[in-house]
Amino acid sequence: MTAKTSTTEMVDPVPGAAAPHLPQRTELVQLLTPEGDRVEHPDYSLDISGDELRSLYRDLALVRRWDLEATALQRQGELGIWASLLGQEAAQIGAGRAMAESDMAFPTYREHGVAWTRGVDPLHVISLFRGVDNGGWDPVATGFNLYTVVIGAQTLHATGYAMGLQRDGAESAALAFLGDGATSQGEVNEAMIWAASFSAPVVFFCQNNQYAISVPLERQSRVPLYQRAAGFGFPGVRVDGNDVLAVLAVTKAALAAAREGQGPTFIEAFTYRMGAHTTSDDPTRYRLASELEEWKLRDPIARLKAHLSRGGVADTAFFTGIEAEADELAARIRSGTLEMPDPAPAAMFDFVYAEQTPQLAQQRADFVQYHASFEEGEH
Amino acid sequence: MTAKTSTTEMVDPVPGAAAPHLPQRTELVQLLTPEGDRVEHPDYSLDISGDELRSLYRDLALVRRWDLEATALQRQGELGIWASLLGQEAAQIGAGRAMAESDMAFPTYREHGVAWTRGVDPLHVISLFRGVDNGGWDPVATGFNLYTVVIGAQTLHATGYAMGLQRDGAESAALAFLGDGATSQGEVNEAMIWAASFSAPVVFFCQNNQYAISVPLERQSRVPLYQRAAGFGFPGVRVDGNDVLAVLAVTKAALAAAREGQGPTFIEAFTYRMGAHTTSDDPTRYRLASELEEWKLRDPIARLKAHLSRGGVADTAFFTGIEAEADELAARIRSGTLEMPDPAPAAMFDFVYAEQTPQLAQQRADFVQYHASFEEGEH
Amino acid sequence: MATETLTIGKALNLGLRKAMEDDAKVLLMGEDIGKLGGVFRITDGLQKDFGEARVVDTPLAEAGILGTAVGLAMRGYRPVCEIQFDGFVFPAYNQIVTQVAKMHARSRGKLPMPVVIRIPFGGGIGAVEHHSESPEAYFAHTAGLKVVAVSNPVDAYWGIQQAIACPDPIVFLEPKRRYWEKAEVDLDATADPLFASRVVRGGDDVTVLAYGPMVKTALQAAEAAAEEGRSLEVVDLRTVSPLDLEPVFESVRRTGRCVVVHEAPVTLGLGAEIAARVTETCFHSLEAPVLRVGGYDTPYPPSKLEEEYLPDLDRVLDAVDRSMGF
Amino acid sequence: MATETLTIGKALNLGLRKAMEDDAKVLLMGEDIGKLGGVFRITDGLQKDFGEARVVDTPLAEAGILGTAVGLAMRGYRPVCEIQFDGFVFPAYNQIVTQVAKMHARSRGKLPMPVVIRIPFGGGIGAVEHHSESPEAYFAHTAGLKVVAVSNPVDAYWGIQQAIACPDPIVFLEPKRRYWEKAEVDLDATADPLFASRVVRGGDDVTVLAYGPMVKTALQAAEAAAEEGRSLEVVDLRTVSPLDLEPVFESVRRTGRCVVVHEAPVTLGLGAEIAARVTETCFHSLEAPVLRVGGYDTPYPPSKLEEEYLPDLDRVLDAVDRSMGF
Ligand SMILES: Cc1ncc(C[n+]2csc(CCOP(=O)(O)OP(=O)(O)O)c2C)c(N)n1
Ligand SMILES: Cc1ncc(C[n+]2csc(CCOP(=O)(O)OP(=O)(O)O)c2C)c(N)n1
Ligand SMILES: [Mg+2]
Ligand SMILES: [Mg+2]
Repeated sequence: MTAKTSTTEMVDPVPGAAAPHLPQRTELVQLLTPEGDRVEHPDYSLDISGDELRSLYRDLALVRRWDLEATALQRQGELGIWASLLGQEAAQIGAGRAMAESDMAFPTYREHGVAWTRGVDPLHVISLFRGVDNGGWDPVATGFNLYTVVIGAQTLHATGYAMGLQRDGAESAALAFLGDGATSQGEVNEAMIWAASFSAPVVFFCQNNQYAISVPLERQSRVPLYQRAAGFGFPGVRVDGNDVLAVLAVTKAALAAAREGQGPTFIEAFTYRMGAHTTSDDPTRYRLASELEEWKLRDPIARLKAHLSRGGVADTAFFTGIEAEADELAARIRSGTLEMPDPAPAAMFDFVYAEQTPQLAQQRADFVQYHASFEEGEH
Repeated sequence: MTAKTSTTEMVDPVPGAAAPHLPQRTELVQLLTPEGDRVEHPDYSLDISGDELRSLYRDLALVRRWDLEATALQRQGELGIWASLLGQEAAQIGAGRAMAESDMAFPTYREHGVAWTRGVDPLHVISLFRGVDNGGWDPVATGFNLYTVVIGAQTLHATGYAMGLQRDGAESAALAFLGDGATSQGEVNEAMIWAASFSAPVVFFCQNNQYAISVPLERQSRVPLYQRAAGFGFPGVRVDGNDVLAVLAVTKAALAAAREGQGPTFIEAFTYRMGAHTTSDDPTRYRLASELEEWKLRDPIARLKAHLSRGGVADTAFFTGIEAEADELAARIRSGTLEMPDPAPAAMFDFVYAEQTPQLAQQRADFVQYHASFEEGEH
Repeated sequence: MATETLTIGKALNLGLRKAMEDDAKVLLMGEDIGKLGGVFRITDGLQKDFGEARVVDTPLAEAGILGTAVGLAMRGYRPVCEIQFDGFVFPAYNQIVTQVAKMHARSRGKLPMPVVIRIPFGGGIGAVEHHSESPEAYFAHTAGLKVVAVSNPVDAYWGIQQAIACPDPIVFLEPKRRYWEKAEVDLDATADPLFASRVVRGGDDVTVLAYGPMVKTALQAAEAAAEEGRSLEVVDLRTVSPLDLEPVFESVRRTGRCVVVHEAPVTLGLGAEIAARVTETCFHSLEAPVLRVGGYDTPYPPSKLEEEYLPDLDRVLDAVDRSMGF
Repeated sequence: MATETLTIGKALNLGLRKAMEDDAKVLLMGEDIGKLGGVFRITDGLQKDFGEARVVDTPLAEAGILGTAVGLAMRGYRPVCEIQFDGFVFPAYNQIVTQVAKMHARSRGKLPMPVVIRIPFGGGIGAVEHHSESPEAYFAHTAGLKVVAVSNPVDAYWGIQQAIACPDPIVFLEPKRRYWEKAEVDLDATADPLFASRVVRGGDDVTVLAYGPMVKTALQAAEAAAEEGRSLEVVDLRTVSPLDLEPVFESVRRTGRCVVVHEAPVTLGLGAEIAARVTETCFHSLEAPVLRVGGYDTPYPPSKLEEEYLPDLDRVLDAVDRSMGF
């Protein structure tokens, strides 16, 4: 039964062994230090106005508030679950703001920040986590695909969409979001293979938040993730994911290259999931509090705030204004959630097919009648 | 329905676009030139006796003869199909001979040469293609897994087996075979990710024979395949697959590294499928005859023969002896095939489970009775 | 009237060509479908005429084929994906079941998935493992998919065009061992609806249901039965999801007996669903339980045994006998 | 006598621990099963006690989990794979259907596959998409696999150990919404055989069949029916492949009526197979067709609708009424 067994003594395998034959130096693109100082990068420049800087800050602050409110709503039993973006605001706002209107985003389940930049109503996103809808918004009108819960599946959709753009001669690109854990899925690797093979205008934007639920990055890769791309024949770059300016610059460059026919890029946004994986998760079981404390020093919002304040780009009034706007947003999200109507029961039969089948129409009719029978007190 | 459509003009996408940011220089490990001259390589030395050289030649010549005989048998209707290894003998014999007895090979459906080095009876391999068996030999006794027809699936098996070796503290390795086309399968990429993550003692041996049926390599990758490995964090090397000595040396080194706990290696054996994909295929539909002519000049057997003759390692008597042995083998394969008994019909029920289910036992009994009824002339 | 004698294979080829001419958004994807024209030559000549952007030789990755098809469909394309053999559809299973099938519902109609998944299916061609499977039940159990199984050149020619025109994802099963069967196809005729079963031979004693490759087998059985004075009504289901069972109910109410034939393993094969529904609807008309003739609950055997494994005329007649004996 | 009150979750945890103690070749693989103890904490504490070599936190890749499990099994290990949620088993489908299920047959017994695939399955927990599926029919239609669905802590404790000890690959379905249901488990008792159904409540009017989470629902229905003077016999199928229907046949011969309940969509769900077989075997005893209560043929709905989607006491009673009305 066992082929060529020798000893059966147990030895713990050595995961993540060093790979000394590979260059271990990793270059992190940064335009803003954790202290909020602006630095230059030879490959990525960014010319940005005060207005734009303030508007970036506004996005960061508002999505964080949305996120906190949603977490609170979940704790109060109003949502089934919530996947918090806490700590990843800069990665998401930077990426989202880099997109042109005609580009299309393919998110996972955590890209609330990108949703925000695409004009998706937070309540539409919340409807998914409240269990009101399996989708929630109009992916076509917003250029923001529905959330994809099956890890990695959306990267192939993005690649196919990009192949469509290519065939249309459209000067647009697809932006596929994925997590560090997702890089281990076969489908994600296939997406990169396809993107390379067809030189498709797709950018893979990986938020390496260091964990796939409880599993640290080392289990998925023993070399930095951005290096994966070279193996498939296209560029990979690692950007400081807590630096909204660097993310913006790098993503803009990659999308522009894609639109110009230069094919895919893989962006690894190096960041940290400051909260739990979702509200169902308990991170104390698998990571030390000290780790979080370290990352708090790199908080993406504090960083931009320091930059704005120090450079005189924004004053207290501005920040107070944003605070007030955030309060309003939170209130709207709260009331909107509480008032959100439940879906009509028979709705579950309605969009299974574009052309309803007689069989399902019959099931629907029986269902409606069965329900009516309760109201008539038949049961 | 269409998100942000612009023009719908059709433009042919540009597959395999150049990736100028990547090093394009590829180093091909070679120890024997196409003309049969021995050359040195800084990283791979090989100390080899005349006996060993002759025995390598014998393997090459005999598997080619086996292969030709099988193709003939298929043409005569004795086999359902045959997947020829023509042109890939050196890659397979070199890899197979590099293995230690306690190593385990995980072939595709074309590794007849490796089977040969593992002592698998050619008739057992032929039984699969004749439709007598879905397996055919004892994978445990031979250290040669059954053929895997589903592209790439075996690479994960090899990786898992290697994880087992690791847990057993066994000083052995797994050798996973795959084709160039297979590198696009998600499962194959997962296998590499797992192998890296667990530092598993597995070597991926990819015979890049330039085609996946009709699809040329460029569709699977726009950079040399061996570079894929670096993206996963382990070494990749390209070896001249028509040079049995180089393949032997490179595979030996990789297996030794794996056994010593240094983790996986990816070997790209650069070779050519000189025949059709299988006997069902018609390569004239997708490739030029001139291509084949070019590769004939790099014939792996002619190359070793030239080396042996020129160096005085083998004389005419030796080659005549091998010819005679090949004739004998061919005759044995032919008669063995023709005499091969059909499987017993009820056998299909017997190994579905290790513990037969009452339901299937009943189906088997009904089947036997139904068949008996014909013999009794009931129908 | 343009009537041609076509094999199923050629009818599919012409149907694909027609669909591509009619709608520039139709594109074909698959392994070896370009220069080679597919291993069964169903796409022969199409890349030459429609170019590499519309007849796409893909990397060797089935999840990739279906996953990118989803994205292309989102962009307004109508991808027709060829899976080379039935046994190789499983790497794409995740995309098919969790994405292709559910996208329309998930988006409440915003993202239709007019994706056709062509699969040569079934056994009888003397192949090695994984080349002879009948996976239809896996798809028919999946809400959001429609599953078609053609049996003849006429349905092949029209069916593939109808499937491509349909806004829903369709698993389109082609009876590979019948690819070379011929019939007259009237290229100008009006097609029968895709999702409708068809009585292909009238009879009074037993209703025999089949689809795909087994329709021919059922008809042969009916022929043989007739010689013994037994009259079988044969229904070609044509589509196995949704099932169009009204004509079957009507038939069974007359005959009181029903036999379902397919190559897939009996357990949880289509025969199970049909038996359950026919029994529920025709309970008081049934003289015998619905009987099923199918593959055994074993992996597909090596080809030397496939004739034993696959339902044939005799096994259908045996079931008919048993039905009559109840 | 060591009797403990255990939840299903805890019973599984103890059963896994016992199996690992008994056989050093047993190892657990899955996403987040180590430090976290799995998202449902079923493997809680096991990595701490058995080490990382035996409780393996894997990369995020289900095909990888099952594919490497095949290799480990070839090396003499008994891998127990956790799939985090039912909806995430599909990336592993190719390995399960073409490799795990077929390896023993392919090798004619040389390569047994003692692989257990643990899947928390079914709905009712208010989750988002893909976390509430019931994929058992996909596996039960696949020759070479066995499929178990436990319903209570006793079967959970013994069943997981029996599954691990079994030389065949087993899809082991855990009723996730019942993980917290409690019962007394006698840790010293002798276990009932794994592949046997069990009459869990005697009755005379209608035979009701269920497995996994629906056993409780069926028992509740029987309770309610009893108040109205109707006597339901409830059978817990326990294993859905192979089906152990002898006790069911015996029961239906007495009651003449049968209702099957499961969460999976009705079309081609287990109810179809059971209806076909019960009808074939008990044809002359049936007073009514076998009726099926299951999920609708739609994708699993958003959780606000799941109570409408899932069979409940009322829908079971409705089917019982309809059966009695025939
Ligand atoms: C195919 C699949 N397997 C498992 C899961 C369960 N799951 C949900 S999120 C997650 C971790 C994802 O990690 P990562 O890709 O790093 O993204 P992050 O959550 O950190 O943003 C897992 C395992 C899933 N959704 N899909
Ligand atoms: C999953 C899967 N998809 C498709 C096939 C059909 N098929 C058999 S061989 C082959 C090409 C394989 O090419 P490559 O990996 O380069 O190996 P080679 O045949 O050249 O040795 C294909 C597509 C298969 N066997 N498995
Ligand atoms: Mg992560
Ligand atoms: Mg090849």
